[in-house]
Amino acid sequence: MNFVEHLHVLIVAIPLLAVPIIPLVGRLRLDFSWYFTFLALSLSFFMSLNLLMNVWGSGPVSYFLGGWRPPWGIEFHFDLLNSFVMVVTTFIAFVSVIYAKQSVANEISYDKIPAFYAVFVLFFVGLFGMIATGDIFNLYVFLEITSLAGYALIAAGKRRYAKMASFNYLILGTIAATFIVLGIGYLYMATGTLNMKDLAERLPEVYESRVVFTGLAFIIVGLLIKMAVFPLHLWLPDAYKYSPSVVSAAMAATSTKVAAYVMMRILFSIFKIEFNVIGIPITELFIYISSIGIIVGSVLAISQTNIKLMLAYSSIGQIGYIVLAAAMMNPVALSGGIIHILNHALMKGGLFFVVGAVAYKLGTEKISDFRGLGKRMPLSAFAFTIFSMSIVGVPLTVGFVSKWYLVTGAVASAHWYVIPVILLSSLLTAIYFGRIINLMYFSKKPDEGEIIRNEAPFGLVAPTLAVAGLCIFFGIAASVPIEIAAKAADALIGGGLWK
Amino acid sequence: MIEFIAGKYNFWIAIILMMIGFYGVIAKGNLVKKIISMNIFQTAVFLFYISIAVVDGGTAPVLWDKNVPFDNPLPHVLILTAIVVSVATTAVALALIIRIYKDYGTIEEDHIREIHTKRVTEARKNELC
Amino acid sequence: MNENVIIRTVTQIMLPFIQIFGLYVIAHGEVGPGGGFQGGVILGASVILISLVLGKKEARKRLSMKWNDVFNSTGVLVYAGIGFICLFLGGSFLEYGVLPFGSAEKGNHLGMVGIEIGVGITVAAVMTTIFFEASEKDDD
Amino acid sequence: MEIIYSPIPLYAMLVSLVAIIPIYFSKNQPNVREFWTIAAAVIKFLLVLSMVPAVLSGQEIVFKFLTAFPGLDIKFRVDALGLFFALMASSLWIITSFYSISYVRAMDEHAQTRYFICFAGSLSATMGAAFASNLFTMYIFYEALTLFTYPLILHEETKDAFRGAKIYLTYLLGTSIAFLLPAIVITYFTTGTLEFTPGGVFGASLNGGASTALITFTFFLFIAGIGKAGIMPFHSWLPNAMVAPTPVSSLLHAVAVVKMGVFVVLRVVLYVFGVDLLKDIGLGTFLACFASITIIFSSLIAMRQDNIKARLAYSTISQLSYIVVGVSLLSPGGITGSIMHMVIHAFSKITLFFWAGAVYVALHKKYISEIAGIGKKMPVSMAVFTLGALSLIGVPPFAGFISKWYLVNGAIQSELLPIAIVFATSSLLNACYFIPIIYIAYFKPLPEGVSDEVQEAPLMILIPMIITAAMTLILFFAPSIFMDMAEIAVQSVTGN
Repeated sequence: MNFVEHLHVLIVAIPLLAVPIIPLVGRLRLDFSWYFTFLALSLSFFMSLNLLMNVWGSGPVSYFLGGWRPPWGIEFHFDLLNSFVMVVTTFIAFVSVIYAKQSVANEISYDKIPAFYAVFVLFFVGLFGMIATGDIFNLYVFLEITSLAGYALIAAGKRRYAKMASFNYLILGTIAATFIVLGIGYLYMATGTLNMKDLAERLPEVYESRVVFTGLAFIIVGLLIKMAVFPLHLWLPDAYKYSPSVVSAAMAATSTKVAAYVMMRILFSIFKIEFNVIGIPITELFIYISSIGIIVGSVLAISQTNIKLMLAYSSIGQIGYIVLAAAMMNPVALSGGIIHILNHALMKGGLFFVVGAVAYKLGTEKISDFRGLGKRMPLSAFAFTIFSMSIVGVPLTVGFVSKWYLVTGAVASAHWYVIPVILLSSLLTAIYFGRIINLMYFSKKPDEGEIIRNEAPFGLVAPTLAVAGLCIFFGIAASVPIEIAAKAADALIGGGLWK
Repeated sequence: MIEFIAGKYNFWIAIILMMIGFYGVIAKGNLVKKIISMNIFQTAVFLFYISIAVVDGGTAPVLWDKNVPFDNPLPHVLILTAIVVSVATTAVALALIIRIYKDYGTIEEDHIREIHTKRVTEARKNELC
Repeated sequence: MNENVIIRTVTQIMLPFIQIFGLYVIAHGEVGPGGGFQGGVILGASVILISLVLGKKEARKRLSMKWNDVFNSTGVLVYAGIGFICLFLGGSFLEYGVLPFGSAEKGNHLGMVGIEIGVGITVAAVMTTIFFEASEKDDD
Repeated sequence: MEIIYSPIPLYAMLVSLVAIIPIYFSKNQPNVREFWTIAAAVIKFLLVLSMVPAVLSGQEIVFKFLTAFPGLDIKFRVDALGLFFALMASSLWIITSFYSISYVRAMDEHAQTRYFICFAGSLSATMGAAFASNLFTMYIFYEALTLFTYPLILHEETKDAFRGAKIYLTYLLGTSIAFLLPAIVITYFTTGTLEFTPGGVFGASLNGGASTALITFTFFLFIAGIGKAGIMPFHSWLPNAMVAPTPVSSLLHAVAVVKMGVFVVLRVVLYVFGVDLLKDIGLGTFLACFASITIIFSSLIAMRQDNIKARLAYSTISQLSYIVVGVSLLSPGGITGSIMHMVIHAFSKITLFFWAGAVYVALHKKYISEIAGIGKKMPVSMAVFTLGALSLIGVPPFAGFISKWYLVNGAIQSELLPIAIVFATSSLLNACYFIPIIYIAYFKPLPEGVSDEVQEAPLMILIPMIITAAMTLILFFAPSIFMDMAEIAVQSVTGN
């Protein structure tokens, strides 16, 4: 085993090592804690790029922790699907840590900054671990690591209700995790293994057993809570609203998406697609749930006056797209879902970046305070416009790409009734983002004097614009991610991920 | 029927405990009671795990006579991890409750919500003036 | 702070034994029941005992906030550091067998002891941190 | 057919988009800014013109810009129909630019830089759509045009302007997302391609499994999705968009927006479905009847409007349906007529809008009831208006006659006499709503207390009007460039 292969495990291990170092060096000098955070997360990002290229070139890679082969040891398994999700997540981590420097200095009290960064990195360690692991119990452990770090991060919000928001999330999150661990127990009972690959091999024999049904049901319900799919979304709006801006951005861009990835993995690669045929039609159910979720999320978003809440409800709608794509069970739609993981991460992360920049400069989160932002903070407003056009699905932005694949996928598998849902939600999205763009550019109070330009500092604007640039870039040159996503979707549906 | 219930009594106990915990999480307004219920909920799952590891007449797999059947050690190890996680969650939850108590002077959910609403409306009023 | 002389004296006498027992449990973890978690909790409990009986000030004097934080981090660092050393020596992450102690068996032994020590330090430090954080009324 | 690979169509599209940058940076020097607008307009026109000889000699210019994702290319192809549209739009842009410059200065409008930026942007979108080689590229520029014109419509930033702009955006974005996009997806899925092919892409798939019902359904999705064509019931954005400044209205009506709408209809009917297929299914007749209703109804509504621009708007709705009816006749005459009517209506209608703007600039009058007797005050403008109106009615020495001739001819070729009668009736109705304006202006006395001295609009406003009015005459006597291109286009789609 050469050193290059170790690079793959280092994606998780280096940030993990950084977690204890950050508060230590933060004691020496406050700045150091940020530099170490940046170092660790950027290393992860570059290593994950390398990983993706490796996997693209030469197929899935397995890594056995401690050299113990399964079933005794824990395996990290990298295939096209999770390498892609890994790159997305590490990229968001990388961008948000750049953004964090000034944002955190503004929002977190001085003496808590090192601890904050440590928890921030821990949050990503959990996510990276969830993506990387090939052991289903290990998945639960990493899930809890992210969740715990997430609770702490939300509670770091300045406003007093943040603690209560975090507490509510904690209760729901723990219930979800307990459901998942219970489900894992059922699967273990039926098969006697926890390794995902072994599970995939052994499960077909016991597809008809009730234990497996129950286990899957528990896992799915747990994941639906974690993903904040419509009827189980109640924790999400408050959590996003009260957390510090960089946390909202990082969380909105990654955590629900990683949960969605886990769902895809469990539904299509641990369970095979035939399970749906033999067993209960879970996916049909998913289509209904997510369709309702998409519409309800959009409608609720329209009625908000707080921008963070609006984006949070929009997230609930958007996660519905990914679930919907997975539930239609055909390669086209599924690749749309996978690509939407990237696209939504870019768009929502960017939107929260802009909201953070506005909060930094103007200290407000009210939508009505966006009036005249086009003059006041031209760059941020411009980025916001790009993100919102993208989320509406205007061509040449990333949002269009995922919608195109979703609609084509719906046609391909003859789910006609899904098309109006997607289109209606696009229209609703256009309404609530259009309103803000109108406020930013075209509505000036008559009694207002000349608006002074008051752009956020470079450290906040630069990552925002970079993400906006990517939104356009991947909208125009979508071939690269689409190829990866399509290949991953084929492998996922064909059960070829383990080879 | 009797067999169905008695034969799988470990499952039933786990389920009953779980539901007790779940009820508590939903119905109790006191945050500490919520946490206690949550612990019951989690512990039920842990018990379930441990109980599936039992082998009839098995012994502990530590320095044992190789001819005697032994219990499956893997769930035990897993549950050890899960317990640590649950302790950590409880710790975070309790820390949050302490902060909430400092801020709001109560740990009853309804009161907290009341105070929060009052604060929000006051903040809005001040802004208007 | 407890004014009862008996409790104070007994505590003073017991403390070293408790701590030594904690260290024993940590070191013993590799071959028998025990280990970093359990031992760490015992160590942490000793500090908590100090603060309960002799007062928080005394406890803070013996284990200052700063050192507590440092222990918090070093424990994890020891753990991860051993993992990385294995990695650099050509094994997998945490593959103790490759540690340079002569044989793979010895490497396994000592590597595991090292890991337990790391876990023990962290658990002890975290226990105390949780206790102090929860008991302090007027912080922040 | 010979194909030339050349990036000229891309450059022609990009010119005005690139011009946005110098326009923005010279926002504090109006003269420099206007220079960039004019320069871009002229360069664009020359680029378009440079492609004319090649296309007239039967060649096509193709340029593939990039592949957005597998199966969807951003690709340009200049054929006769596209170049026809581009030539019309780019030549009118020059005239409109001069007119807008003098108009916004005379009115002392605010946010002039934004105005010119959006103007340039909409022209880029128009060019892009004209040269688009497939539905995807077309869709992109279709949406882009909506977004670029939105700030122009709410330019005044009054309550009415916001309302009008909101309706505009709702109708156009709404229909395009709700109907056009699914139609494109279905097309892609059933035929496997989005390329415009003379003769249609659906024709081949009819044997391959696509049912008639699906094709009919898709066809109606397309027609409903192209809200810009203003076919009833998706027409009411047009009168509401009249809150915009007059040059914007002329851009909407003559150069870019509605013309793009009917252009897309032409593309879809001729190059996606194909003449033969539609004839087989009988969808053409259906569309013709549908659009005929729009012709008659909107003409009737136009007669009741007192607001000048509203009357012109309803007139536009009815004239657009001429074009749609023409193409849906599916006969060579009908298609030629409808293509020709695109350019002829453009020149005639832009003249009328220029006149409305001139009246507003000079006298601040918006209503027909207020313009009694202004024939004496604004003799030149009124003369120009008369020319434009006569052309639209279809009186012989003006261009409008040509297209109507072809249209009626086409109706007879396809043996659809009722349609010919619709054309005749509607010409009568056209006369009914234009002649009163002329009558009021020339023969009603001025209101008391108003002096009858000449009070014309600025010269820079008059000149563009005179040019466009003259064009309506010139097009009657020398329609060759446009006519030739129309014929090439018709030949390629009908196959003879």
